[in-house]
Amino acid sequence: MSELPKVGIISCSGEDCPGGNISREATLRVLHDLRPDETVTICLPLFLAGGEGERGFAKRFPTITVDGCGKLCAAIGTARFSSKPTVEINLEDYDDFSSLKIEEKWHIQESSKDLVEKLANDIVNHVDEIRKISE
Amino acid sequence: MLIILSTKYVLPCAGYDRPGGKVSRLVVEHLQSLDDSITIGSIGALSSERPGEIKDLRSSKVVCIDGCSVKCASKLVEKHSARDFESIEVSVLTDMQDSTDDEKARTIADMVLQLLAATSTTVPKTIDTEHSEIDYMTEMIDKFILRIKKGLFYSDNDFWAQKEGGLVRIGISDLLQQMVSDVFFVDLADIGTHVEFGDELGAFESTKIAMEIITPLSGTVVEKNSILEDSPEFVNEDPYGKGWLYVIRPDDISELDLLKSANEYFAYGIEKAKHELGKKVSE
Amino acid sequence: MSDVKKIVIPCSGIGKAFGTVAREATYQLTETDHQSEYKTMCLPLLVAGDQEAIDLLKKSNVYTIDGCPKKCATLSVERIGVNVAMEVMVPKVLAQNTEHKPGSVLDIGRNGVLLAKDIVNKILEEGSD
Amino acid sequence: MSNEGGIGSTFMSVSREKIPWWPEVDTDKCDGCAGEFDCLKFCPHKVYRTVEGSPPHIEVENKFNCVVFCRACQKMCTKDALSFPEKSDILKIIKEVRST
Repeated sequence: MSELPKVGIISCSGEDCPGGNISREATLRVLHDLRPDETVTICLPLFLAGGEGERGFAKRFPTITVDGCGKLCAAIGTARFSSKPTVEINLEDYDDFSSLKIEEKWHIQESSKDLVEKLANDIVNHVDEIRKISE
Repeated sequence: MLIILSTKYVLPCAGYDRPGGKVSRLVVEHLQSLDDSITIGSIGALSSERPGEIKDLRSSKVVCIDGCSVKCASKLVEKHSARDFESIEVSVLTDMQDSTDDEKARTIADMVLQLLAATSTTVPKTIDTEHSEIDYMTEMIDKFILRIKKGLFYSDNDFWAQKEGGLVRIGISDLLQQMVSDVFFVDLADIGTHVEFGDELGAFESTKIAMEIITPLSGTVVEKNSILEDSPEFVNEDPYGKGWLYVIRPDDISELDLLKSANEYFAYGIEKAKHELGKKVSE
Repeated sequence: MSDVKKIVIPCSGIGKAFGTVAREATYQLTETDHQSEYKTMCLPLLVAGDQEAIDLLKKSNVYTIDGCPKKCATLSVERIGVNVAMEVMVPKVLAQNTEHKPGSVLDIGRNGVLLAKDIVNKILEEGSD
Repeated sequence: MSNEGGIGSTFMSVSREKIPWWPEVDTDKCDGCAGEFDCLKFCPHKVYRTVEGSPPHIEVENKFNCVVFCRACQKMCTKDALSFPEKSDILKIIKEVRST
């Protein structure tokens, strides 16, 4: 069990836009498949509602927020209730964000699979970078 | 539920080598004249972990006054309490550049009083059930807070047993309830059932696993917590309280010596939690 | 049927399968057969205090679907001064039919979709004003 | 010594290898539940593994990973192919080891 700090990943759970679903899918990919032992799931609604464990963690460990749209609820919420996220990712910065179709909102479509992969890999790079700095 | 933390605890920076430290100490003098119910924390006592100091910190609304950007007070509080707290950094309040130390101190004292009054009315800081910190041993493992209640016996199957006169009340430990996650179904055995140590005594099911209740001692069931049948979540919310399972008339109460004490279980539980908690069930 | 809008807010927590089930139920209500009647809204947006979202909520019947006893959806809605017309707790619905136990948060599976359907039926039956 | 179960862990302060607690599989009865392997899917401690054949069946791979006194997998088995030692015998052994 490496002693390097784990990284908390806080994804926006937006229901009303495709971005929310994509950031959620990419985050799950990182949490469960790509970096299961190095990352910790932080559930945004519980974090905002006052989860003591979640907030305590976010204060003491590095965090990455993944926002599905420009409103940046995950980034703002994290900064407000614990400390500024180490890395803030906004899906709108990805050029194929604008081409997302409305039905992506609920189920990942074939066309956006590579965007999910791209986002997941970016998150992984950040995770590895953060853990390397604190070596 | 809204957590009403009655006592107020203010921890001033103790720096003597910088102006911020001096102002912090002035603030405290003003505070004491304005509201004598405030407990003034001591950085020395907290860093040497004086039990009384830790207890006050964890059971109060907390405001730190950091003299400068090093933020010793806030960092120390973060180290000793998982609860949320407010902090004011003297050196950041640039708009009071030209006022005297005393004027700065008065303004900050008012800010502290507002924060102390405000914290109970604004968004409740934590929604987890309130536990007075005295009868629990707690440990943070990643985002999980492990709470081991003192004065109980614990089995290696993670069930607790509590002596109540000649009877013994049993339930599941906080470690087990966090490992199994949300329990949505509890099936309790009937009153009068007799079991040997380690036998099954009913079962429960959660999103992650269906599990048997493994009795931590031999005896006969004299009481069962039937509210769990329609409120199984009590097992997660309050494993040592509302979520109790059975009361047993023990065949031989000395069997409890086979179990771990709270301290032994605390060490055992932390080790086990590091492997088990946060394990991602992704299949 | 009054023209008051019906808004469904799932907790959509990412930590547990029930969060995904709550999302699936919201999808079934707002995107398939009941599209005209039910809408949804981002929960985090609400908590961030987006005034437009709060005003809309105040004029609607709000249905919350919570994945676990922490009840974040219900708590967050009540905290901005809106009372909830109907609260659904996913584990309680599952307790009535343990067959429909969902898979994992990654893939709730056929049973998870059926559980979401149970939630939808519960809202349609008991929720109609 | 890790307490995650398995080699090197302890149970009631007795090292796990000294406690003869693990499931026995009756290979005549076990048919791998037509490839579903319910018990294997159910047990989070990787006690079982599958064995090819017709019909396929399961066998115990890591017997010391099995949690002492836990028989939850037995209830999953529709063919009643899993059996465990008597709990009272196991308790006797634990008590003896603890008293020496």
